[in-house]
Formats: sequence, structure tokens, C-alpha cells
Amino acid sequence: MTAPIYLITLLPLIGFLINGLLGRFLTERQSGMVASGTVLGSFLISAQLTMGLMTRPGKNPHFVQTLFTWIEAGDLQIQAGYWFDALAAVMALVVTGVGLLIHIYSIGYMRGDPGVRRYFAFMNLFIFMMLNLVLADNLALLFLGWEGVGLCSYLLIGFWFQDESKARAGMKAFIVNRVGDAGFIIAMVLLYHQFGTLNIQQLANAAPFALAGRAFFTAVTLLLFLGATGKSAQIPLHIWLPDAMAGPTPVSALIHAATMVTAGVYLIARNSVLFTLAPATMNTIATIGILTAFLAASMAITQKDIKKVLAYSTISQLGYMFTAVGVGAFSAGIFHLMTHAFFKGLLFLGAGSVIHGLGGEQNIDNMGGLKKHMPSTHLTMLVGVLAITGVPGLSGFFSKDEILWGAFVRYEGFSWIWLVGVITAGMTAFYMFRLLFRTFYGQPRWSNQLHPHESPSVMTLPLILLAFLSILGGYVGVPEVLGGMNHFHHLLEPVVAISPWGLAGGHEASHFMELLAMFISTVAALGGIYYAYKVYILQPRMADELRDKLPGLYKLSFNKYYVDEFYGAAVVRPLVAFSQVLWTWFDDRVIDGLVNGSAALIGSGSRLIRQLQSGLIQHYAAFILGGVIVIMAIIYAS
Amino acid sequence: MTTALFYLFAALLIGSALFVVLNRNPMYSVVALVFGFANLAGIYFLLEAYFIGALQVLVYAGAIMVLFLFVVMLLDVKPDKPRRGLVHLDRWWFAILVVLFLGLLLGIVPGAVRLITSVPAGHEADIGNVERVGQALFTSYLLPFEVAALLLTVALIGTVFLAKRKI
Amino acid sequence: MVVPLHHIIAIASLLFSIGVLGVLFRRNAIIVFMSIEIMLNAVNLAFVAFSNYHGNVHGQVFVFFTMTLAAAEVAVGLAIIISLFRNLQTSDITEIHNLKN
Amino acid sequence: MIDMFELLAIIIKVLVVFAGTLVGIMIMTLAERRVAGFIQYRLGPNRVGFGGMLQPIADGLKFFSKEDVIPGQANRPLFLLAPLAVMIPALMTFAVIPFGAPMEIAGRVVKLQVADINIGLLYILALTSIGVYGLVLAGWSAGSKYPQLGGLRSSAQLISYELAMGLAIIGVIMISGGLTLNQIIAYQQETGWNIWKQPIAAFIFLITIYAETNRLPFDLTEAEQELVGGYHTEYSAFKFAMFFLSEYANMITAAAFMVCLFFGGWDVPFIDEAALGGWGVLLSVASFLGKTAFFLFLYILVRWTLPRFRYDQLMRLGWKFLLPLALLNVFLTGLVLAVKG
Repeated sequence: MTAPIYLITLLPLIGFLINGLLGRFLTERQSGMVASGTVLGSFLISAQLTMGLMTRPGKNPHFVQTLFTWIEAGDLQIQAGYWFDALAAVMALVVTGVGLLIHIYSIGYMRGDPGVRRYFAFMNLFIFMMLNLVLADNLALLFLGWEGVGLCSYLLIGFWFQDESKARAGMKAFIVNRVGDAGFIIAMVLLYHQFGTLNIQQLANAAPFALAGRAFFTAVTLLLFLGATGKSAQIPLHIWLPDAMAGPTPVSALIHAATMVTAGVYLIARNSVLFTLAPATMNTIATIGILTAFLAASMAITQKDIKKVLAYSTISQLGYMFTAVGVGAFSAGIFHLMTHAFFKGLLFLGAGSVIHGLGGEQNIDNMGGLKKHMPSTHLTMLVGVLAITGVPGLSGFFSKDEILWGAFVRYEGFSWIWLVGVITAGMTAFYMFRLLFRTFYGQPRWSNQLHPHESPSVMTLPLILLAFLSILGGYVGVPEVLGGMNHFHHLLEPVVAISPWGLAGGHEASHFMELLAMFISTVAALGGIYYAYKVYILQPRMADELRDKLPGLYKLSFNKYYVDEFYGAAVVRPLVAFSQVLWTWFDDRVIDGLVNGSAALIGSGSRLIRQLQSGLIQHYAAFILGGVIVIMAIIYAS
Repeated sequence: MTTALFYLFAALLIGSALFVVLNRNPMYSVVALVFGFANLAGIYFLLEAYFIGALQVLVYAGAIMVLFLFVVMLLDVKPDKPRRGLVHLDRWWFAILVVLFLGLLLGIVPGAVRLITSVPAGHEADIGNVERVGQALFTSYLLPFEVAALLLTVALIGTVFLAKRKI
Repeated sequence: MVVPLHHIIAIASLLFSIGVLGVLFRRNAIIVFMSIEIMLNAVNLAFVAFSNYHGNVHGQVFVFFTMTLAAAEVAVGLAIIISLFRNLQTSDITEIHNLKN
Repeated sequence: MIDMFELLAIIIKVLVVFAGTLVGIMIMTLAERRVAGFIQYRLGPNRVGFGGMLQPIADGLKFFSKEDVIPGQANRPLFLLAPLAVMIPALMTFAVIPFGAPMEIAGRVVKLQVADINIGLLYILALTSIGVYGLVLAGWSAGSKYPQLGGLRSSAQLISYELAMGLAIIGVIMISGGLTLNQIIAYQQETGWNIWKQPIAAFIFLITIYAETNRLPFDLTEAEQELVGGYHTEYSAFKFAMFFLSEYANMITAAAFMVCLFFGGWDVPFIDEAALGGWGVLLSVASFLGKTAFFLFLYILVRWTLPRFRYDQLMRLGWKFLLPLALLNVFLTGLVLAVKG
């Protein structure tokens, strides 16, 4: 007997309602307990359902539950329903599991903030929406979750809305996301028009036999990918994520690293059947993914804000995931999504702990030497950095290598995508260790007034748990070439589409190649580590020298390739100018002219008709009587 | 004799109605209308609608018209002055309308009624007494009856509200 | 009843027309109101006549409701006239046109 | 069609009732003065006729011979109409009151009642409400302040107490299950007088008829100290006599009504009138007249005993005491009927 699926989403909703409506009656601690407790409940139910899923027979085991008819208008009928299969299980466990740890961490991190009940209400709402997103059995409900998490993201980025720049950051995230959402909506309309349903399973079953041509699927999937690009901060819509760091750090960890931003990857994996029908889209996704990974990594190298570094790192890792799904290695993408949730969550929480310890300081230039002050944070951060770097034995290694191997197989050899992936791996190692070294090693650079301290156990405990997950998380998907069983891959196999280029194609024959590729990327990672060590520990002045030697590159990277400026010049300023024109000419003359003209027309018309409105009852009565007479005359005549 | 009585009542009714409309003194109009309603009650009695006849006197003559009388008396409404100005012109086409209306009414309705009367109707006994009307009121028309009660309550409150100088 | 139905209905029509006449021609709000009462009664008469003709009670029930309605209407209507008179010192409806313009 | 016999019977009954009422009025005017004299330790009129017996006739002659004054500012048509509007309903009301047991003449049953219509009670209420016009018109048409105030007061009083009266009667209607006075009397013959079953209604009704007839302690309309003479201040001679007569006619009717509703009408307790034949009829008439006379006597007694109410007291009594009490009575009656099934 398994629990009903809707309980998973219901519990956070209840938490949201309690915190949102009755928050004022709760103490800070109770509020946090309620929020964490409901997420814990969701986690336990998800785990129980997942257990049930394991023992369920059949090719594609799943639980399905139709709740009610949500939208009914003419032919359009949308059932609100949940679909719980392996993919949903992984996502639900990640969302509730990591979410739970971050909720607990938040109790410590947010202590003393006047808006803590609002904070927990939003967090619970976010979990509710995210779970709707991953459990939805149709695109409409998925879109509800999609928009819901966007809303929560907006609310939480602008959590400290008294600070205008933070409120603006929330706005920016919201607006940039809208661009992608437009694509999503159009895709939904097209799909409904074509198939008459939005149910994901029905779409997947119907799509291969659809009459529509390849162009249709290319268009639909590109539009869906546009949505994914917005939500997952891929180039060219990546600009909102670094600004989103304005929110509280646990929010950055949960929403802008572990869960929401991966929704785009999930969307593509969930609709993998549609995407495999459009190879052009797949290539686009892979290209954009790897470019994002590389460019974001190059931006991360020069950032000084500890959270910005992590933000660009997140974008970069998301790029990897898109590369994975782009090359058809869907399960690898999801696998990396999971491990990334662990170690990036860990890194963000660790960064939060550092910021907490330094009283709000975020610039790594003002850190250093924190190792002895914050041992637990340092140790767990180290694990996270090693995991993201892809050091063999930790989770990041397995997932990242599976992606690179997928790219290798897809393009039958040493393609440029694979190469860029490897280079990016090296860069990742470099900037992550830069972050680590600048924060925890070397001479202290913070001001004397500060007294860095280790965070309370309610914050370090989640760190330690996440560190364990970052180490062990990869072992569910040890590739066969390393003697593993790749459980993860087999678990997801029935859910995601089989790539037309086949991960397994010629698999046995190329064991050597796989090991070689693995070796190369490991070497790249280790090289990155070494270089970072050399630059920031052995020869501390080398960083400045490098910067002076390559001023152009440095500036380009530091200023994030001027993308924001480009948008400012290419989109915002013309828009403002155009609006100016609209306002001064079009609005004043044409619109106002129309409005005033019609008003004048009606005015003069009414002046004519107003003669009838004498204000005398008798006149009105006479009109009524006239009407009656006409009717009677008609009757009489007939 | 009932036939003769009917035409007598009818003539008095029409006459007093005309008097209500045509004379200039509102007080006379009220009295004439009371008299007209008494005649209408007489017609109701002749049509075997005793209950309605009694109600006609009790409610219309006894309550509604008293109200009119009070208002006319209290407001000290003066007889109409002769018409002047623009409104004067309206009289002609008003008159044409009324004549047209009456002509069409008398042209259509009796004919239609004659059509109806060509079909013989069933007849129940004692349709006019209180018992029968009461039974209909409290069975098939219970809801409208309750609504009417509510309407009266609303009217009561509304009237008090309107008539009070200062609330 | 010896009187033919259409005679009664004709009388009701005539009564109704007289009511219309009053509504159209009189300027005193109270008289106009009374003319409306005449019209209501004309309809009542038709109801009773048909009730008598068809030998059932429904027409009379309708008259009952009309009377209830008339009572409520007169109460409210006269209250309005009184407050109008109080404010404008007239019950001449040709002089009551504050909503015009 | 009505045959000759019935027509004759009706005409005779109308004449009898009319004459009876007039005679009653005459007796009342005399009685009032004699009783007043008795109460005030004096004799009252005792010169005309046998111990003053012809005094009413003398009064009547005096009214006829006086000058008929119509005030200059009066509205003539309405001034003339008003006394009629008071008088006619007052005299018509008695038509539905049965004043004796049914009589058998030449094999036909003749009811001692002018008209037995199936809405008898409504008829009485309707005519009572019509009576208001006379007062209002009389007050208004005189074109003078005091009569107008008197007319307004009396009509307000009548309308106020009519409600309580109607509701009191409803209790009686509910238990006896009939709208005609005959049915109500028949019910009382079978099960005893209504005064025992509807004491609250009887109490309310007794009070309201005093108010409805503008008698003390409710005679505010003609409160001499305040309003000179009420709505009929400006009337004189025969027109005044008409108001005078109608007041007494109303009193008689009200008393008879009271008797019919609560004291068994013409019923004589413990005696089966029908079995006694002609004597039974005579007995029943006597019983009816006797009871009515008692209530008329009570009228006079009250008039010379109780002081007058103030106007606000009058209204408060009517709206805040009698009306709720009457509603309560209706409710209780309904409850008892529902319990009894």
C-alpha cells in the first residue's frame, strides 16, 4: 500500500497556508518547524512511493492519480493529475530531500529576520509549486508549477524588498523568465492544436505517429527549449541568475542552484520523446548548453562575489546538463542534475555559512584564512568543491563523465563539443579552487572588527549531510566500464526516450575509448586544481600579474562579456526610445486621437439623441406606449 | 338584475375613473377613485370573487387610497395650473397615441376573447370564497406568498427610511 | 354570469386606457400615481373576469399578489413623493428634472 | 333569481334593522344622558315625555330646525359628502350581523340577518376602514385647522387600532374555522362562548372598539379642550346630527359585533333555541339585544369613569402593546390548534 501522491504536494501547501495565514500566531522557531515538518512529510511520502515503485512490475512502473477536472471549456478538458514514475521520483526526492535540508538550515540562517514567517511561507509555496511541476501528468499543470516557482523565485529574490536593487533583481528574473514562458505557452497551444491533449504520456505515445512533419516538432521543441532557456538561465537568457543572488543564501541554494533552475532540464527529459523527433533542436540544445558551460565558467574565473562565482558555476553546470540532454543522454543529464543539487546546494549553504560568519561579507577579496575559524564549513566546502571539480570517487565525477561520454558517442569521437566540455571541466576546477583558496587559505583580509565564527549546528548539520550526499550520490550511477551497474541509468531507461544515437551503441567495443575520455577529463580537472594552487597559494602575486598581462580577457570575463550592457544597448535602450516615440507621438496623436475622436463622436451623437431624454416621465411613458402600439399593430396586422 | 347591476357598476367605474383623470383638484380625484374602486368591488362581487371584492374595499379603498388622501391633504396639493410652454405641444401626439392605443385594444382584445369563449370552459364551484383562494395561496402559491410578505416588509422599512426627515 | 366575457374585457381595456391617459396628461405626481393604480385595477378586473370564466381560482390569486404589490408600491412611491415635495416644494413632475443635464 | 318571498323578507329585514338601529340610537342618546346624570348624582333629562322618554325626538327636531351653516372657506362638495361618507358605512355594517336564531315562516327558513355573505367578517372590516374617509374629509373640507387636526388624529387612531382589531378577530376565526358570523355563532353554540377560549382576543377587541368608535377614553378626535370639537367642529344642524347618529350606530354595531364574536351572539346558554320554535326565536333575539345592551351600557359607564388618554399614550398602547399582544394571541392559538391536531 502506497500513500496517495497528492499528499506530497498537499503537505507543503498546508505549511504555506499555516505560515502564510496564521504566521503571526507562531514563534519564529515554530514557523520553521512547521515549514520543515511539512517538507519532511513530503520527503517521507516520496521515499515510500519510490520504494513502492521499485517493487512494481512492468516495463515502465508508475503511479497515476487524476484529481479533478481542472479546466473545462468546450472541447478543452484538462485533468489535474499526478504521474509518479522513476523520473518524477528522482526529482521529488531531490526537491524534498535537498529542500528539507535547506529548510532546516534556514531556521539558523534566517534567525532574527522580521520576515521569517513570510520567508517560510514562500519556501513552502515554492516546494509545493516545484512538486507540482515535477509530478504533473500534463503540460498545463506543469506550467502552473513552472509559473508558480517563478513567482516564488521572484518573491524570494526580492525578499528584502526594502533594498531597491534587490527588488529590481527579482523583477529582472521575472521579466527574463517571461520571454522563455512565451515560448512555452506557444508550444503548448501548438501541441494542443495538433494532438488535442496536453497529457504528457498521451503526447509521448502519439508523437511518433503524428502526421505533423519534422518542422512542427522542431518548432515546438525549440519553443519549449526557449522556455527551458529562460528558466534554467542558459545563454542568452542567463543574465537574471547572477542578479538573483540578491535573495537570502538558502534561497539561492534551493531555488537558484538545486531545483528550480533545473526545471528546464527536467522539462526536456520529461518530453524526451518529442525532442528526439527533432534532431535540429537537439543539436541546438547541445551547442547552447556547451557554450553556456564554457562562457559561464570563464566568467566565474574573475568574479569577486562568492555567490556570483557560484551563480556562474551553476549556469555552467546547467550548461553541462543541457549538453547531456542535447546529445540524447537524458539519464546522464538527470543524473548530473541530482548530483549537482547535492554539491551545489552544499556549496551555496557553505557560502551562506561563510557570509553568516563574516557578518554579511560576500567579497572573496575580503576573506581568506577562514579555515581555522570555520572548520566544519571548510571541510564540507572542500568536499563540495572536489565533487564539482570531478575528482574521481565523488559524485560529480560520475555524472560529468557520463555527459562527456555521451557527447563523445553522439559525435562519434573527439568532437569540438566534447573538447570544450573537457576544457570547461578544467576551468571549473580552477575557479572552484580559486574560490576555496581565496576564502579559506592564505592571509586573512577581513577587517579587524569581524570575529568569524562557526555557524550553529542547525546550519552545519545540513552541510554535513549534503557533503555525504555529494560523496556518495554518484554511486547510484557508476558506469559499467568502472565495474558499476549504472542503476540510475537503468532506472530512468523506461521513462526517457532512447536516443537515436544510442548511448549503448557500440558500447562494449569502445571501453577503451571511454576510459581514455575519462582519463583526459580527470587530467584536465587535476590540471585546473594545480594551476589554481599555483596561482593562489604558491605565488600569490601571480594572479595580479596575470590580470595585468591579459587586461582585455580579464575585463571581458569580469564584465561578463558585456552581455548585460549589450542587452541594455540592443534591447532596453531601443525599447525605451521606441516607447518614448510611442508615448509622444503614437499615444498622444493616434491613440488619444482615436479616443478623443470617438468620445467627440459619441458626444455629438448623444447631444442629438439627448433631445429624447427630456426628463419628463410622460415622454418616456409615451415612448413605451408607442412601442406597445407598434407591437399591437403588428399582431393586429398578422 | 345582475346584468343591469354590472353595467351600472361598470358605467360608474368608468365615469369615476375619467373624473379622476380629468378634474384638476387632486382631492376630488382621490374621492372619485375610492368611489370607483367601490364599484369595482361591486363588479368583483357580481363575478363571484367575494374575497377579492372584500380585499378591494379593505386594501385599495381602505388602505391604499387613505394613504393617497393623507398625502394630498398633508402636502396641500393645489389644483393644477393650466399648461404653458413647450410641454403644450406634446398634448397632441399624446392624444393620438392614446386614441390609437384604445382603438387597437378594442380592436384586438374582444376579438381574441371571443375566440377564447368559443371554447367552453370548465367550472368549479365556490371559486370566489376565502377558503378556495386561501387553499391556492397556501399550497401552489406558497413561495410567492412568502415573497410577498417579504416585499411588504421591505416596503415598510423603505418607507420609514424615506419618510423620516433625519435618520 | 350573463355578461359576456368580452364586455368585461372591453371595460378593462377602457379603464386601462383611461389610466394611460392620466399618466400621459397629468403633471401632478400623485394623480399620475393614481392613474397607475387605475391601470393595475384594469388588469385585476381582467384577471377576475377570466378567473370567473375559467372557473378556477388562479386569476384571483394573481389579483391578490397585485394588490400586495400595489400596497408596497404605493407606500414607497408616496414616501418618495413626500420627500420630493419636501425638497422641491412641488409635486409637478414637469418641474422635477434634476437628473437632466 | 330571487323570488318574491325572499325579496320581501329582505326588504322587511332591512327595514327592521334600519328602524331598530335608529331606535337603538335614540335610546342610547337618552341613556347616555340619564346614566351620566345617575353617575353625577343628578337626574338628567326628565321633562320631555314620560320621564324624559321623548327627549331624543325633541333633540332630533332641534337638529332639523337649526340653521345649516357652511363655512366660507370650506370645500363645498366634500363638506357635504363627508357626513354621508361617515353615515352610510355605519348603517351598512349591521347588515351581516345576525340578531336572532333562524326563523321558520311558511315552511321556509329565514335567517334573522340582512345578508349572509361568506366573507362576513371581511365585510365589517372593510366598511370600518371606509369609515375613515368620512372623518378625514370632514376635517379637511371644513378648511380650518382644528377639524383637520381632529380628522387626522381620528384617522390615524382608526388605522392603528384596526390592525390590532383584525388580528384579535383572526384568533376567533382560527378556532371557529369560518369567516361568517353565523359560522362563528354556530361554533359557539356547540362548544361554548369564545370569551372562555379567546380571553386575550376579547380583551383586545373590547379596547379596540372603544378606539374605533372614538369613544372615551380614546375620544381624542373631539377632545374639547384641545380641538374644540374635532372633525365635526364646523358642522351644524342636520349634518352634525348625521355624525352624531353614526357614532351611536357604530357603537351599537361594535357592541353587537363583540357579542357575536365572543359572547355567543343570539345564543342563550343551555337552551336549544331551535326546539322552542317561535318562542326560541324570540328568546334568541332578546338574548342578543340584552347582551348588546350590556356592552352599550359599559360604553357609557366607561365614558363617565375613565379619563382621556394622551395622544402618544394612545399610539403607544395601540402599536406597542395591543398589536404585539394580538400577534402573540394568534401565535398561541395556532400553537394550541397545532398541538390538538
